[in-house]
Amino acid sequence: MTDEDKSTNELRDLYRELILDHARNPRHFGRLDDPTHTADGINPLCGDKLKMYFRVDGSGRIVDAKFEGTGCAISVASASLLTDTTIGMRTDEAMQFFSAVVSKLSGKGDEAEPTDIGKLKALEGVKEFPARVKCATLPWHALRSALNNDDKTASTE
Amino acid sequence: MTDEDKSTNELRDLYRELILDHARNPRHFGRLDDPTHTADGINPLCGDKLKMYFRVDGSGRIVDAKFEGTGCAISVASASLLTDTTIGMRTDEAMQFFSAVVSKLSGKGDEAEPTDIGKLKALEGVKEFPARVKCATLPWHALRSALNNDDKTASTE
Amino acid sequence: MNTAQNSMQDDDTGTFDMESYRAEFPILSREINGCPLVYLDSAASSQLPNTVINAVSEYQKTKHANVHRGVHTLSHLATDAYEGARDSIVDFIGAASRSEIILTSGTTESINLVAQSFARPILGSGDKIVITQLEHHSNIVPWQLVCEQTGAELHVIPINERGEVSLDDVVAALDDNVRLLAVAYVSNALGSILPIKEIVKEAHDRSIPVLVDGAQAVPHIPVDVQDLDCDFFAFSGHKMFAPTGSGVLYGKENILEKMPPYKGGGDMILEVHFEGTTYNELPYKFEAGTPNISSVIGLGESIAFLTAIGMRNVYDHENRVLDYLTSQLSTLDEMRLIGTAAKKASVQSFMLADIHPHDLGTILDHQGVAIRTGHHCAMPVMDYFAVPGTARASLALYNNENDVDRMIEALVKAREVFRS
Amino acid sequence: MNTAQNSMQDDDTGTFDMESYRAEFPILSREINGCPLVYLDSAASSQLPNTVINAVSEYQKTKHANVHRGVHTLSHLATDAYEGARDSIVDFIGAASRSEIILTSGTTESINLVAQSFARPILGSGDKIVITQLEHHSNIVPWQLVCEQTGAELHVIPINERGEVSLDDVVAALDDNVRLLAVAYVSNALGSILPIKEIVKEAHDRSIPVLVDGAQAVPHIPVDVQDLDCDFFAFSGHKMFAPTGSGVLYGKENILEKMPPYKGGGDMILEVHFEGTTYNELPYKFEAGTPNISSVIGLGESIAFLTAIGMRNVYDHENRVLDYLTSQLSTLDEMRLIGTAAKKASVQSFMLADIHPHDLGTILDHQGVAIRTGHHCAMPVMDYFAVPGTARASLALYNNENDVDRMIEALVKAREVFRS
Ligand SMILES: Cc1ncc(COP(=O)(O)O)c(C=O)c1O
Ligand SMILES: Cc1ncc(COP(=O)(O)O)c(C=O)c1O
Repeated sequence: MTDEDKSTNELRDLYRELILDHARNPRHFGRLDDPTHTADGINPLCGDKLKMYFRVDGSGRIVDAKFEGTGCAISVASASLLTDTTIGMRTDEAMQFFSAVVSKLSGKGDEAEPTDIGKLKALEGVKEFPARVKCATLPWHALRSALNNDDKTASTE
Repeated sequence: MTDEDKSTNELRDLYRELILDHARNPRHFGRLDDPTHTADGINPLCGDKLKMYFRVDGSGRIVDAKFEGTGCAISVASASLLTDTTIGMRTDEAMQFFSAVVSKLSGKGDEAEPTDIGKLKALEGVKEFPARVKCATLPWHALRSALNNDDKTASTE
Repeated sequence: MNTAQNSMQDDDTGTFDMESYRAEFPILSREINGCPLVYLDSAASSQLPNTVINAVSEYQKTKHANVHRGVHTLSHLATDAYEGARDSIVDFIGAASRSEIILTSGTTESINLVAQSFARPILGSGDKIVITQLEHHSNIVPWQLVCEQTGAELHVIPINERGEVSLDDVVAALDDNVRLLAVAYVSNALGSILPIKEIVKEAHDRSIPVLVDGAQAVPHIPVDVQDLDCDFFAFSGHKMFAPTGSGVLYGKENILEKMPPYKGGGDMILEVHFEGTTYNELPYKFEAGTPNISSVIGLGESIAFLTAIGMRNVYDHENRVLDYLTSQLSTLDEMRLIGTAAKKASVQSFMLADIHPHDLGTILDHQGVAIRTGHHCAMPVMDYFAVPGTARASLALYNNENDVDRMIEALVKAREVFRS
Repeated sequence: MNTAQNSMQDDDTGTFDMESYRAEFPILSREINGCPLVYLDSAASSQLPNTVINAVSEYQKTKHANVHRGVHTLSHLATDAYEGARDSIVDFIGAASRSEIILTSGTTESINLVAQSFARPILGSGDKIVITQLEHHSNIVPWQLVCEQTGAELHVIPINERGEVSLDDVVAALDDNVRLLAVAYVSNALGSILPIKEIVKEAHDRSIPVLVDGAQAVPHIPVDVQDLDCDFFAFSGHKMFAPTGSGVLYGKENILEKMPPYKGGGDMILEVHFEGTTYNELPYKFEAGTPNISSVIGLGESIAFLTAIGMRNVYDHENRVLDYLTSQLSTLDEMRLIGTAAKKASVQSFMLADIHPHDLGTILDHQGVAIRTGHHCAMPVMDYFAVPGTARASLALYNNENDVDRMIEALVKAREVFRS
């Protein structure tokens, strides 16, 4: 494999079809009425700015999630996948999922991390792009802030 | 000549007997009553702090000069020599003498500088000690400030 | 490299070999992700030539000591080198004297100094500070802070769709309540060169002092502060091939004389007693504490480097490469150039199709091409153009046409990746 | 060199070879006026080991770019190196988190930051700031300025004839109107080590926050800010073997959170709009503008160097050399030691006969021995001892008994010259 090919492959690994699809056609995009939990996620590095909305029912289950804002392909796709994945989870499950995603994507995680992150695996290409890990994890940090009712803006810097 | 001897000679050249004598027994030391011109000279580097007093008569002649304060051997000797030398000069002569002394002692002067600086030659050893030129010239800068009625403190930094 | 060398020989400054200056920058021969580095981020921070790097380490190996306060030889050597750099700055920007050159940690600190020591004591409610819409955050936030502290108001001169500031709009903003006009010479996000001399004249006709943020001007165009006649001029060493941590505030002596000190500490005093303290003379009154001796010595050296090339040559060379850059970018489909002022230096911002600038930045970096993406510390400019950020290529004297070609290739690849 | 090596081998830390660390400092092998340099001026500024000098130039040759704001590889490398240095500082002084470590240009700026952002907003007439008589100007003038700005009053705790501050005198100064106590850990003019932990406890018992000027402590004694429990702790890189232009303000997170920003500019904001600006989180809220990346990287490296030796070993070694220095000075006729506190570090000030310190400095320098002479930016200490200045020898880890012997010889020669 030439350097040229290797480089192209790494890029394609980052910008997989699934990612580009979610970036261009984000699911659950828009404002959620009557959210029970919200948080802003800001990445001052590149101006990513997302607002995440969640509605949690009395039994502690996420019954709806949406997001608004602007961001790079990675952060938007990650937010889109986040909403897709966490709707239906209990908040404690979502928090556990948050930990698994962040540790997998930052490449710092335990290889033996038991939680299967499912579709989020499509984002694993960021491991080769350390500067972009923050983009991929931004919506997840916002998820945590929202569920913790932590009114601070989640920032990755 | 060994390095050791050269070093000693240079030091003795700086601290000549005449200098040490003027430093230990400064002439015209004290406060002058009824001065017509005064100035402070401060060298923040080492805490030299001299106050120079001059009495100039109606014809523009320096009829008396004194100084007070604390300073290193070089600045005190220089101030002592200054008073000794300038008493009796007209102020324009004193200003010309100021220029000659400063250019000779800083080693920047014209070799062919016409004014004979007389006893002040004893201070020429400072040329080998660039950090000390300021000490030797401090009283002279204060002289200039005083005669110019410039109420700023003369400082060599 | 061939493209660049050919074009250098073809043009009318063929005798002037910019490539040999480029070779002085060691970082430019390294590889990034397996490709030779193309560095197009000098507006954020420029690279350092060997002479600067070596001057700093030589200083540290042979003459370091604290300045001003010592009689021993090293202290004397350090003071001479440090103060010698100040003299170089005087000459380089055409100041009237060394008293007018205050050494700071950078443009940001220079501007904060003016905000706190010049503006704060004279501002009250009803007073105005005027800036423009294209300022860097460092020329916005210090004024927001001082307005908050004093009740004064911040007024903003608009820009047009090319990123220009018109003299008419400046004049319209200058009423009787304006206490200071603070304006960039060159915009870091858009590259626009503002008509500073004319702006200063209009302001002075109304007795309004002017601070010029020269951070993006000094590395690229010849500057003469006395000709501009501005009252303050701020810039950073690290954008002009010097180490980080050094900067300059030029101020007219009669204005600086009247200002209270900014920080208190060693070196800015003549005498300290609990009953009262006498401040040192200019410029030391504004230089509290041990200065950044080694970076300032580096700055003196970078000025020597620029002076040897000649700022006119730097400007001509960069201008040619910038023209080439802009025309090559224009050949790409779905290219939106942001910042198309008639007079520009060094910088071109752009958007390519629907690719977020951050993604562009990653794809280019993967091919060894370093550009900056984001808001460039000029969020109000992003607001004006209604973009979350831009991709920005910025040039310095070491860039050439080959760098441009490499960037264009990388942009083509980005389109491909995103088309998949 | 023999004297030193022998004494190193004789004592009970014989296995610990301080001479090999000394060899790391290139400047120490140069000559001054034909004699090998004896550097006894580290309290003014310390020398730099090869690892620090090389880390800086390597950074400049291979990874320089602006930090925080770039996606490209160099910016990422620079950010990692810069933030890595912050992590080293956290560990080195025992802070609770990175949010508590604000990178400044030096101790002076750190203290001014606290004066302006912490004290100024809360001070009014009737309020007091308390300092001691042995403070460096950098821990006096910022308080004089803020008192002038707010109408508050500066109260000074006296010292005794040995240069000590007694806990009783501290307690006596702490009344209900005191808003801050600002005090040096180690006096730069006298070498006294103050009982900081006890002082902090007394102040906290009265709900008074404490700023510690640690400039002369960090290079010489192990520091643990959480153990001291101080609210602020300020120090400079250039006194601990790092390049000039870097410094630290440690502050407790809950206090820093509440303080308004000090300077405005890039990096200290999250969002800037003309309608309003949101500040960044700690520590960035206090770091406006491009930081001094290369000096901070040097500081990280100097901390690695110190950590490898171990601050306990540094302290023990210096203490032994200081004891030797003091006892050798005492053998000279007409020697007046200034600063004879029971607990001391690094510094000995003195007067020899009627020789003005400045003349002593010249004569010693002429023999290659660099000491500092003058007021050491501590004029109130000079006032107290009624001297125009002192001669001061100050030690760092690289000094040894041979350095002391060389200084004593040079002092003997000074007597001869002045006896002539
Ligand atoms: C005790 C003390 N505080 C403050 C300072 C000021 O440090 P800097 O000049 O690095 O800001 C010094 C050093 O000169 C010092 O010794
Ligand atoms: C126009 C302009 N002003 C001010 C600054 C701030 O400079 P520094 O970060 O060196 O203080 C910059 C650079 O970032 C700039 O481009």
